[in-house]
Formats: sequence, structure tokens, C-alpha cells
Amino acid sequence: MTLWLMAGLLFTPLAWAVLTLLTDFVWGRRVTWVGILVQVFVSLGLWLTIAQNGGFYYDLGGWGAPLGIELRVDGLAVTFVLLTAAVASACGLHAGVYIDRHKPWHRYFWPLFWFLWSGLNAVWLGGDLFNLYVGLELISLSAVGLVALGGNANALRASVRYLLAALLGSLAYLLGVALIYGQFGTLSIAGVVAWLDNHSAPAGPGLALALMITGLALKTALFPLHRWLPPAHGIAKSPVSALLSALVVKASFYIAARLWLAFGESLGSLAAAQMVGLLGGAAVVWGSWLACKQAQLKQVVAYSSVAQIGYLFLLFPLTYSVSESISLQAQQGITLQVISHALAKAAMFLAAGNLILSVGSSRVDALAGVSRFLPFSLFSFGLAGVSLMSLPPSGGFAAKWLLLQASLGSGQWWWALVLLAGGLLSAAYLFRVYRASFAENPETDRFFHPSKSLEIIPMVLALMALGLEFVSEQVLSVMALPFAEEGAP
Amino acid sequence: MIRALRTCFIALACIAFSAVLAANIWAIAGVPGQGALPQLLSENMSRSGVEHPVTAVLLNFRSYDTLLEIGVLVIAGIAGISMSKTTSLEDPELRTSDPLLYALQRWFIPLMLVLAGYLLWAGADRPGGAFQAGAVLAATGVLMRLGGIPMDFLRPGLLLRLGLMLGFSVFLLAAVVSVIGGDAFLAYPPDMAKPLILVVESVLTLSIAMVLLALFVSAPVNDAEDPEEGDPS
Amino acid sequence: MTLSLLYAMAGAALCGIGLFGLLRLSHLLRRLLAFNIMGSGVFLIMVGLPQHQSGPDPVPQALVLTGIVVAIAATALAVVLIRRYYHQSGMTSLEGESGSREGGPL
Amino acid sequence: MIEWLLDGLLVLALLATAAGALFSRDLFRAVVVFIAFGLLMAVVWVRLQAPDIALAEAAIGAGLTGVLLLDAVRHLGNGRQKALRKTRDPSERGSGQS
Repeated sequence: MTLWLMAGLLFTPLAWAVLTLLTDFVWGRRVTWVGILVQVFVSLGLWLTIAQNGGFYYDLGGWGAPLGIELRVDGLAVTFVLLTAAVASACGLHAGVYIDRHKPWHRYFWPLFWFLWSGLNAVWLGGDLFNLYVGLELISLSAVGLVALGGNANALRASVRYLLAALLGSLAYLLGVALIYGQFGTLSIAGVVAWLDNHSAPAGPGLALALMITGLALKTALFPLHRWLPPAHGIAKSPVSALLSALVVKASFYIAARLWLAFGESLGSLAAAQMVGLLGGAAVVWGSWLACKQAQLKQVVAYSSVAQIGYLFLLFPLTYSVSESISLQAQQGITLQVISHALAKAAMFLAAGNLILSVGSSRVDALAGVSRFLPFSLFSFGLAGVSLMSLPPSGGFAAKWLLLQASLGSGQWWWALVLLAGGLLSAAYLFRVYRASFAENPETDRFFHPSKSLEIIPMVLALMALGLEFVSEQVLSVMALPFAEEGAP
Repeated sequence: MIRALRTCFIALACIAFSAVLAANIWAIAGVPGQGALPQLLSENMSRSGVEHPVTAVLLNFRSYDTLLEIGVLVIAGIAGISMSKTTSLEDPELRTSDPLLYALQRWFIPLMLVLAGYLLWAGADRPGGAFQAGAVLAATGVLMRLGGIPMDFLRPGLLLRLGLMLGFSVFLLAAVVSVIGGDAFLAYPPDMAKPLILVVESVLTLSIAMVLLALFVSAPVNDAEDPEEGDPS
Repeated sequence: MTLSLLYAMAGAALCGIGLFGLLRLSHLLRRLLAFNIMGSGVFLIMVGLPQHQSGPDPVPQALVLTGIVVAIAATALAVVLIRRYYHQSGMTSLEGESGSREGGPL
Repeated sequence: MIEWLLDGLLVLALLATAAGALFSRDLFRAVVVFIAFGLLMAVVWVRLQAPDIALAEAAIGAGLTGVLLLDAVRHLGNGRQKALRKTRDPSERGSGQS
């Protein structure tokens, strides 16, 4: 059974990419509905299987780790697979209605969408350093293709910039992989960890780790390497922005986090950990500040992503040379932050797209007066905002609460300040949007109600982000499951 | 002035980067090799279905990498043809009637086709293989194209999209066949490994050439564009 | 010092040159050249370093082949994007953008 | 000894062409130098006993990338010529600019 689920998980997105390339937009949409159904079913099945039996290593092609490629199928990986299934299907369903079907080039949306999905799955499950590189490139190139799809000069500028940043990040990562292979003679993460366990720290310093994490930080848009993100996420079509902000940046962060948790203890240093945390804190403050000053609605949401990404990098100081329980707390907090931000930000971008569609302008001040029309999307936007501001009850609150405990428990109280400041600043930029929409403007009479299906999807995502608080225990217990077959092969 | 200072600073940073990297390489090179991988590889060569180790790694041991890599290539192709919104990818500007080019074509195209075939065939036991053959094939196409030979199959119609996908889909099917037999994804049955790899390599050659060619000819563009979201135009 | 190590060192130098080009140059095609040069440097290290220790090693060679194909895919896509960008805006660099001073990719 | 000398020269040529490709004033020449760089890389791969990569580099790295870039340069023109082109032939870019 597991075998079939795994094959389905790997095969479906790639196969659907092929199928949708051969169809036009409308048929591609129908085919995609079937694919989404299959993919959600398979992801859920795999998640349940892992929740019952624990994780395992999956040898692709029947070749074991050093020679072949192994996939690491554990609780964390399948949780993200499931998250991807939820967010990507929401974006796919939204895009099917939102995107103009009459433009001939929009048929290429579907194959790129499916390739993006397959790349994400490859990254969540990847246990091989080079395979992760190929997965990252799969994600980057399809994401760039989606941003550029049918775009004008500004969209092209954003996508070229995005492409160059992504390529530089991948090269830095690949350079690190080359050094790791030279040093340890293996590409499997588990193999390197096993080597490090049996030997003393190697002669070469942690340059390889530093290079890989720098490259991945560039791809995740960590301050001060974030400048490519707002133009790309702001100018893409709303479903694409949602995919990019919710999932694509998380993929590179996920690899960085996995590498840090695997090698950080032996190859990292306290200064590096604090440094990364500091950049994360700066990202929270600076991203929120810039979000307050943006005139375009989607730019506000994009800069909010820069800020929220900052929180993720608090993982580095909070897991370095602290006690086991605090490290676990921090990991759980970050995982919840990834999930809640993915759901909330996808909801927010989709809702923002609906609002822009409704008022016919992408500016924040153009929202003046729309609250009179009681747009459902404004309500979804607000609910997603609750999670981003980390007010209870929401997944964002549960995440920040765990992080707060971890930072106080490890004696690094200064991260608690970052958490507080971030919460206040996010309230500031979100209330700015609400205030604009509640402003009285009797002249606003043009308001277009988008179709119901467009409005329901962000609402479902926002409710999921809020409801995460109540199921966080279950999610975290699956995440922490031990491996069924312990030890690296 | 500020610009010059910045340039100096970046140059110094890059030199420092190179130096640190070189020092690190030196340090790693001083430690005797850990890798048991080449040995492991040669022990398993007999089960791989091909004689040439690089081909074995690419198409059997680490075939998942190769599958995804072809995916990357196809993505680039898709994104490329999505940029050119004309019904035909023909660009009249490209046609030249250079006698030198014409002569080149007459002699080179058959030669290059033979070379591509040889490279593909050689891949099993000698250096060569699908990528090199595909690249040579694509170069042949570019040469033909520069000479203005009409290439109708490059219209962004169904045929082009089929061609883009052919290699990838055959590879994907070969990958999933083993699952039906209850084996892992991408595990070729040992006695089927050689023919499967051969089939995959040949269609990959065609597809790689097709993608690269499509990317080459899709560069000419027209002006159709989407308005930005919320743009009243 | 072996031959492989010499080339790995050359790879380190190429990485530095390519990085400088990527950060400092503004013309998009030149930056693309810089990316390719830096990529070649990385590939040289990838093959040269393990081969210094244990002789010819097919695994990194296969990885580099994969890497080269990924690099050409990225380059070709970038060329298409750049050409279309030039076609629509008449510009060959990211600079000159209103409201944004920095032309860097970061 | 003579072998080392040749390899040293090869490395120097590699670095020189890399720098030339990036900093040559004329974009067309830069691309031509880059193709030379690709061919030198192919020789390097032969020296590193990696004939597969050498073939791929010659075909893909030097050949296809080179043609792709040359074609792009022809269309984009050099940075210096851009302004001139713009004034001479405004119709070429069509409505994209407005």
C-alpha cells in the first residue's frame, strides 16, 4: 500500500504536467481537478500511514543510499506534503476561475503548476543533497515561468531578477554540495550525519554549510537578500503569488532547516546561529515597516511575507547548543509558523486578488468605501490577518507561543522582543488596509462581485489557519514520530 | 566615486571569497579520501544494464535526478514557448542566403546527424549519450533554421508540445512500470534494464533536441501582453 | 598537488570572477555569462576535488552532466525572458527602475 | 614538467578568457570570448579524464549557449548602440513601450 502511495505521490504531478500540456486551458482545468483529487487523496493516505506506522526511507530505483537516491519519508515531510496538497489545490481551483481562459498562453499555466507541485514534493521528501538541488531548480524555473506568463515589461523585469537571484542561490548551494562530497564522499544527508557521529569534527571549517545556507537564504529572501521577492510576488497573478509566498519560499527554508538540524551541531558555530537569528529579527522589523509604506495592496502582502519569513530563521539560534526539550519546542514552533503562514498568506493573496478584481485597482487607497458592499473577500483577508498578527485563536498564535517559550527557556530573551515587535508591526500594516476599506467614500459605486467559488476558497484557507491552533497537538505529534527503521542505511 | 568605491569593495569581497574557497579546498584535499562510492559503483555495474559507468549513474543509479532534470528542461521549453505568442515561430529575419552557410549546410547537416546517432549509440559502453547526442541534434536544427529551411513542426501547436513531452513521458512510464510489479519507483527489472535504458535514451535525445531548438526559435517575440492586475487597460 | 587539485583551484578562481560579474555588471546578458562562468567553476570543484583523492570518479561526472543541462535550460529561459523584456521596455539592465535604486539581483 | 607547464597555461588561458568574457567592452566580442572559454573548458574536462563532460561542454556549453547568446546579442545590440537604435527605428518595439 505504502509503495503505491509513494509511487502515486511522485508520479501524479509529473504525469499531470504532461497531460495538461497537451490540452487547452479549459480542458487543462478539468484534468487538473481530477489530478488534485488524486493528489489530495494520496497525500492524505500517506500522512495517515505515517501517523500509524512511523517514517521510513524509500530507495528510488531499488538502489540504497550512497549509490542511489533515497527519500526520507518522515512525519515532518508528509505533513508538508499534506500542506502542499491543501494550499496548491486551493490555488489551482482558484486559478481555474480567476485566470482569463481566452488568452492562448494561459494554457501553459497548468503544466507549470504541476511541475511546481512535483518539485515541492521532491524537496519535502529529498534525502540526497544533489537531488535537492535539482528539485530546487525545478521549483525556481517553474515559478519564474509562472511569474513571467504573459507578463508586461514590469512582470518580465521582476521575473528576470527573480531568476538571477534564484540561480545565484542555487549555485551557492551547489558549491556547498561539491565541498561536502569532496569531504565526506557521499551525497546522502543521513550518510554525512552518520559519518559525523563516528568521527571527530573534520578539518575543513563549516564553509560548505555556510555556503549552502547562504544560498538557500537568498532563495528564501532573508533580509538583506530579500529585494527580489516583493516585485516578483507582487506582480504575479494572485494564485501564483499565493503559491510563491505560501510554498515556494518555504521549500528552500525547509532544506536550510534540515541541513542545520543535521549538521549544525558539529559544523555550525554560536556566532553564525546568532547572526542568522539577528538577520531574521531584522527582517521582521524591516519587512513590516516597509509593508506599512506600500501603496499597492499586493506589495503590502508581499512585504509581510518578508517579515514572516524572518520568524522562520529564529530556528537557528533557538536550536543551537540548547537543551533537547527547548530545541524541540523551537522546531515545533517553527513548523507551526510555516504551516500557519502558508495557509494564511495563501488566503490573503487570493483574497487580495478578489478585492483587486472587485474594485478594479491594485492600490490600497482604492479600497475606500468597499466595506459598504460587504465583500466576503475582505472578511477572509481579515481572518487571515488574525493569524499573521498571531492573535489567539490561530495557528500563528500557537507558533509564536511556542517560540516565546523556547526563547525564554533558553535564556535568549531578545528574541521575545522580536516576536512582540513583529506582532505589533503586523497589526499596524494590516489595520492600514482595513482602515482604508472602512473609509467613507460615497463616490465608490463601481463594485464587482466575483463569483462565489473565488470567494469561498480564501475563506476556507483562512479558517484552516485559524483552526490550526486546535489541531496543533495532533500535527506536532505526527511530526515528532520516530523512524520505524531506526538509523541511516 | 561611490560607484568606484563600491566596485572596489565588491572586488575585494570576491577575491576574499575565492581565497577562502581555495583554502578550504586545500584543507579538504589534505585529508585522505573517504569515498567508498567509486568502489561500490564498480561492484554494482554488472546489475546496471550498461557498461559505461557515467551512463549507469545517470540512467539507473541516480535516474530520479535525470528524470527531474528533463523536467527542468521541459519547464524551460514551456516557459519559452509561452513567451512567443505568434501562431508561428518562424522569424523571417533569421533567414539568410549566405552561400557559405549554404555550403556548410550541405556538408555539415548529414555529418552532424551521423554524429548524433553515433553519440547516442556509443553511450552504452563509451563516452557519449543522450545529452550530447541531443545537443548535437539541436545544433543541427539551429543550423538548418539559420539557413531558412522551413520547420513547420516548430509551430507551437500540438505537435511541438507532443515532441517536448515525448521523452519525458516515456521516461516517466518506464519509471512507473516497475511499480505495477510491486517494486520501487524507477526500479528497472534487471533483465529489462538494458532495453529500457536504450529506449529512454533514444527518445530523450529527440526531446532534448526539440526543447533546445524550441527555446532557440521562441526567442523572437511579439507585443501581446496581459495587463497587470487591477490595471484598467 | 595533483592535476585535479590544480583545476579545482582554478574553479575557485572562476567562482570569484563569476560572482563579481553577477554582482557588479548591469547588462543582463553579461550577467548571464557571469552565471555560466561561475557555474563552470563550481563544476570544476565538484569533479576536481574528489578526483584528487581517489582517481576518476564517475558519480560527480554524472552530477556535472546533470548540472550542465540544468544550466543550459536556465540560460535559454533567461535569454528568452531578457529578449522579451528588451522588446517591451527597450532596456538591457534592471537599473533605471523608478523607485528602486539598486540593480542587484538580491 | 612540460605537462605541468601546459596545464598551468591552460588554467591561465581559462581565467583570462573568463575575465575577457565579462569585461570586454564589446558585447559581441564578449560572447565570442565566452565560446572560446567553453572550448577551453572542454579541453580541461579531457585533462580531468571526463570525456563525457568534455563532449557535453563542447556541444552544449560552447556550441548551443554560444549560438543562443550570439543571436541574442544580434537582437539586443550593444549597450552603446541602444540609444542609437532607439532613435533610428522606433517602430521596431511597437506598442510595448507606451
